Amino acid sequence: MTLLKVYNVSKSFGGLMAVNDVNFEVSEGTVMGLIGPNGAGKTTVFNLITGNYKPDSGEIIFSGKNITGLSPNKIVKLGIARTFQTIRLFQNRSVLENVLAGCHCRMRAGVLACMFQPGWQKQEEHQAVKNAFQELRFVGLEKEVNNQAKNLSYGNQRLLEIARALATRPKLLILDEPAGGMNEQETQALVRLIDQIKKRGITILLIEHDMSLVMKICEKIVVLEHGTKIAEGTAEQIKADPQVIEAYLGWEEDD
Amino acid sequence: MELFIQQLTNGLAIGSIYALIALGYTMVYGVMKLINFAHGDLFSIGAYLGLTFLISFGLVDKVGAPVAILIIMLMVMGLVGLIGILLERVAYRPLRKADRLAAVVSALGASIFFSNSLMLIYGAKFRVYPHNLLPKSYITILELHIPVVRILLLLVSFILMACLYLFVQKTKTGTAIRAAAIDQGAARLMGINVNKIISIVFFIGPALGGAAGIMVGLYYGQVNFLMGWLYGLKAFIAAVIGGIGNIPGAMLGGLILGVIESLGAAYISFAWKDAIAFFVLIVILIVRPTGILGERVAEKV
Amino acid sequence: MLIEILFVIILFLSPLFLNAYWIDVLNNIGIYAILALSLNIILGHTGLFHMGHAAFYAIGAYTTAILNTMYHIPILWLMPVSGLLAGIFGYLVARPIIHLRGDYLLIVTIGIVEIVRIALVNNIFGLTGGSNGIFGISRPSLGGLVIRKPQQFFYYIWIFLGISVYLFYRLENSRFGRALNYIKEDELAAEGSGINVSKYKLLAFVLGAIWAGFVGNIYASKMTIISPESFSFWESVILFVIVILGGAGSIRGVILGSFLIIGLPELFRQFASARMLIFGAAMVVMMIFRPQGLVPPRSRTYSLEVLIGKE
Amino acid sequence: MKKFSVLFFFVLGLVCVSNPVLAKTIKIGLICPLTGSWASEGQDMEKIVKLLAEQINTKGGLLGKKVEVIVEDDGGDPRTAALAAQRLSSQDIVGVIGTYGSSVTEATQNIFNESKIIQIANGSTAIRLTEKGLKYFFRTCPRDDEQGKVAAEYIMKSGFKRVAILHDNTTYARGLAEETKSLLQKKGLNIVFFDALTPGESDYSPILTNLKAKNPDVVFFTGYYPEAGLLLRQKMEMGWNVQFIGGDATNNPDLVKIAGKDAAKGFLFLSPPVPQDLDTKEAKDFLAAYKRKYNSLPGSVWAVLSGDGFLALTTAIKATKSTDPDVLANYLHNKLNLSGLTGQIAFDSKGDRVGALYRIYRVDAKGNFILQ
Repeated sequence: MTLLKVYNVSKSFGGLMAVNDVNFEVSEGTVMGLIGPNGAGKTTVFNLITGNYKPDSGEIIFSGKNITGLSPNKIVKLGIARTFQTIRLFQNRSVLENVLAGCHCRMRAGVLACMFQPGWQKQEEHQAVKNAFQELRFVGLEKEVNNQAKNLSYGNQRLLEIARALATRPKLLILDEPAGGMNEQETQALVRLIDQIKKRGITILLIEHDMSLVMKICEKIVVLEHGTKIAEGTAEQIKADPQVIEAYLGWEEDD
Repeated sequence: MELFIQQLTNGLAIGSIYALIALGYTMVYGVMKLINFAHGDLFSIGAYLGLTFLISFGLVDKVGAPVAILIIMLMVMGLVGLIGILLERVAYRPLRKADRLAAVVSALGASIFFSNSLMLIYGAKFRVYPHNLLPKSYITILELHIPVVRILLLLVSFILMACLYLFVQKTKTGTAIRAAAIDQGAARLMGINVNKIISIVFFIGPALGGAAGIMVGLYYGQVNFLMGWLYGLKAFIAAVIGGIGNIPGAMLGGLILGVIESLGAAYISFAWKDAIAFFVLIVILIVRPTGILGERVAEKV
Repeated sequence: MLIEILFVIILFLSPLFLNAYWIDVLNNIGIYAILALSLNIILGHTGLFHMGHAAFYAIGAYTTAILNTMYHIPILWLMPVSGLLAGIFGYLVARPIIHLRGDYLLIVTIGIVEIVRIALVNNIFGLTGGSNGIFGISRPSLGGLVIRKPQQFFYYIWIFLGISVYLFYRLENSRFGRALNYIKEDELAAEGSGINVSKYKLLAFVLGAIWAGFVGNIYASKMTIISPESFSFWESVILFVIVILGGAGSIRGVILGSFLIIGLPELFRQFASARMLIFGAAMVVMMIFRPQGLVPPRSRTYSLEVLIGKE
Repeated sequence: MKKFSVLFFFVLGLVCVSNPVLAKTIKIGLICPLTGSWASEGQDMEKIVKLLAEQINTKGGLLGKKVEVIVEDDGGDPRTAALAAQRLSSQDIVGVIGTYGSSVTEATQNIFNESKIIQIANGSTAIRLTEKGLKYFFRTCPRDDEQGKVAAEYIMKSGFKRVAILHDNTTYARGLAEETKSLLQKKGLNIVFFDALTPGESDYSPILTNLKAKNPDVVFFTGYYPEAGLLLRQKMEMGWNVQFIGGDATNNPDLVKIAGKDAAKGFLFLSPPVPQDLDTKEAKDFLAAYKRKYNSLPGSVWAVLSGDGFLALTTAIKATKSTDPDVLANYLHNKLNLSGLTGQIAFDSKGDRVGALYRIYRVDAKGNFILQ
């Protein structure tokens, strides 16, 4: 079943066409990769899905609901969570608090409830802390609970972002270069983690530069170049696509 | 119509003063991202220093008013610039790595300190500049009396602005200032001595403020120890209207603010003048959240 | 914790050994502390550069003054009304400007407080009495006891402060308070984590405004006369300084900040006309030595043992 | 946290030190703006009152005791003033002189009245201050309504028909402007302009341009001398010749300095007499002593009025041989008749000064103020 449908979406910045008429679908329960050379518009596509940018034209349908132009927080609430390419944690807050941010949208205590703290609010708060802790344990950061986010290693910061995203209880998890800055060992662990996430029934859409990782875990891959989709298919199909090979040759030199 | 044109020239005159002070604000902001609330008081210091020099050295008798004013203006600019450098060293440099608001509070403290020092040194009374230093003649254009001084005021403001603009755009130091304004870290990597650049900026900004101070003293004839606060606030508004950190923006913002004030007051109400100016500022910012010439920086996600 | 308890005990006994003047100084400190705590929600927790808090305070004070002098409604009944009106005003002015960033928001809030002051001076709607202000405001009365003397006001103000601290402390350590902190740290990440950033910014503004409205009510009944100069831009600056100097986001810091900013000029009275000069210099020095504020906020910690134990 | 407690105990310590000692002197308070916008007035008030106290002390003091003046800064702001008043009230003073602004004085009135301390204000002209029936409150300055009456009478007598009124939105200036406006309108005069300028600025050309367009016969400016000086100067620069009349807050020699003699020439203003204008011995002696001590002349009539307040209070103490507030208040209300620095001083039952004080002055070509 289709979970996310990106339909004829375009976006330009001051005359520069960043995303041009892109179409693709993500099926529920799969891992999909979005690849392409630097500046191909991958992150822009993510930002369009998550509501950080509004598309100039086209529609984005999530679980049968048109989410085009909704604000990011509403989209999160509907079940799309993300991580950022450049890590955006709450650096001066504790690891647990970072994950609690993700729990926020599944809680309901308002100003008055927070001030006067009736029983249900206390229970909700307790449950949230427990959930947050479980997510930390899930990504393997349970020892860092009260450490400040900025004191974590780069790889652990990426994991913390994933934990925060998972705490929003998403149906679709969008990972923007999750292995960026990770060493070989950490990347291996990440692959296992993504597998675990998938087992929880969460669909994953990711951008990644590490080709071996993409080829290993993605059931379907979409290739962008200059804001346009140039190929779509399984890892095998993509590897054999002449347009992709051409685009890649230029890209390899850049790296 | 005559009223309109007359008020327009009134607005441009006061606007050029705002613009001159706003230039200093905006330069400091551009490089340091600091709202220097003490800037208005540096302007007052300029006005008082100018008064002291005019009275005490007898330069006017020796070399004549125009030359004396020029010399004194340069002296004042130099001295106020030095005070600016000192201010940066003492009150802002230790806070460069701290939260931005810490420096704002430090600036407010410095402002209180400066205005009260002026009060203790010069007294709380209004001080009066010597008269008869400036020409008293008029130019009459289409039945409009425009005092020559007023044209001189505009002229001097524009010359100073133009010099600053050329300095920042055309010289090597200017390029370094612009580089430091965009990214201090990167500028440092390019071999720019950022500390030196900041000192230069803290010399030029206050020096222009000091020049504005002496001009206000000469033109309007009176100075007081609290005037810096009001002028400083107006200049801050002017800088924001134009897009803070942007040099042509400060000029534009100053002139626009002056004109809004005089036209708004003339056609709506004088008692509501400042409220009208603030209201227009708010509307401008709602429509253009970074001011008229400010760059819209879409935050990178 | 021991020091805080000691502090509260000494404070509440202080009317026994202080004269009326020092009690009144403490009253002023208390009023500014509540105001600064309400600003702390906006500036300290949410990180919105708000330098116009006196506007909300003014709305509260004038609401109380006008309704009390015209319709003789008792002061205490007017406290919720003042808070509500200040809150509504806060909502209306904050709504169009809430998306402005940093310094642009700062200048706009300065604009708001100045517009409010000028409107008060110009006797808007013929209600505010112009620059004369409004006089003859009654004293609050609690079940027959009229609060009049500085000692009585001391308990009135500081108990209100105590309640505020209690509620704000709970707010800080809950979903709402955390949301504000996330926004302060990184708006984009907060939005991306499912926090409705503009809604929470507005809520922070409105809540801060409501509390400032309450304080306006207390101030009006304490002074019995209010005039526009009590709500100038400068008052907003003082509140801003209290929060930043004390420690943005820290209740302890803000209270200590109020003691310093309101108390120090009183201690410096012996320097006569030089007192503000010394005060200005002291501000710079304190900021240089404690750039993060005198008492920066503590980070929230969660006990790991409890979490595992509850599994 | 340690800092917090250290500071708290520091404050407490200071509090304990500052308890009043038993009176060996007669203490008279002075509450005045030593800082803030009105600092110049307050600093003059301090000079004048201290000079007069010194004179009394060299003559042997009051009731065999020295007079001690305790000065507190009100910062020109009601909140600070209320604190200053509390502070003075706890220092065992007989009476207090001051303060300047009406709303500032108002914030202190109840505090002094409840502590039974005689208060003689010097610059607070708002009508309502003496309409509250406070027994211990007096003022040496006239009220707004009186000046308004004098101004309106003068404007009508001089045959002006088109009147522009300009104020500066301060309590005092606005009150006077509105008073005058309503009196003139009752008599059917045409008020062609009524608005406020923003004090503290330097450029009033916009408002003058609009004023000129309304073509008034006379402009009545009720604000203070710095703005009046600028208005006169910029009016001349515009080449506009219209009669300007000022309220008593323009009575300050610096007006001529700011405006320049050419521009100030012909300016009319209303004011109670300043010592410079009085032929009395008191006025002359005072001026000579002031000049000797401070090498300048007192700035405004308001500051001088604080001296009159001080003289009234000390005279009452001397005459009644008492420091009891009720005795003193009774004397001041009913018996006082003093030749002060600004003429005869007596108070009515409300505490207002008795007698028509206002005179009209004109500035001559040399910049001197000439009584009309």
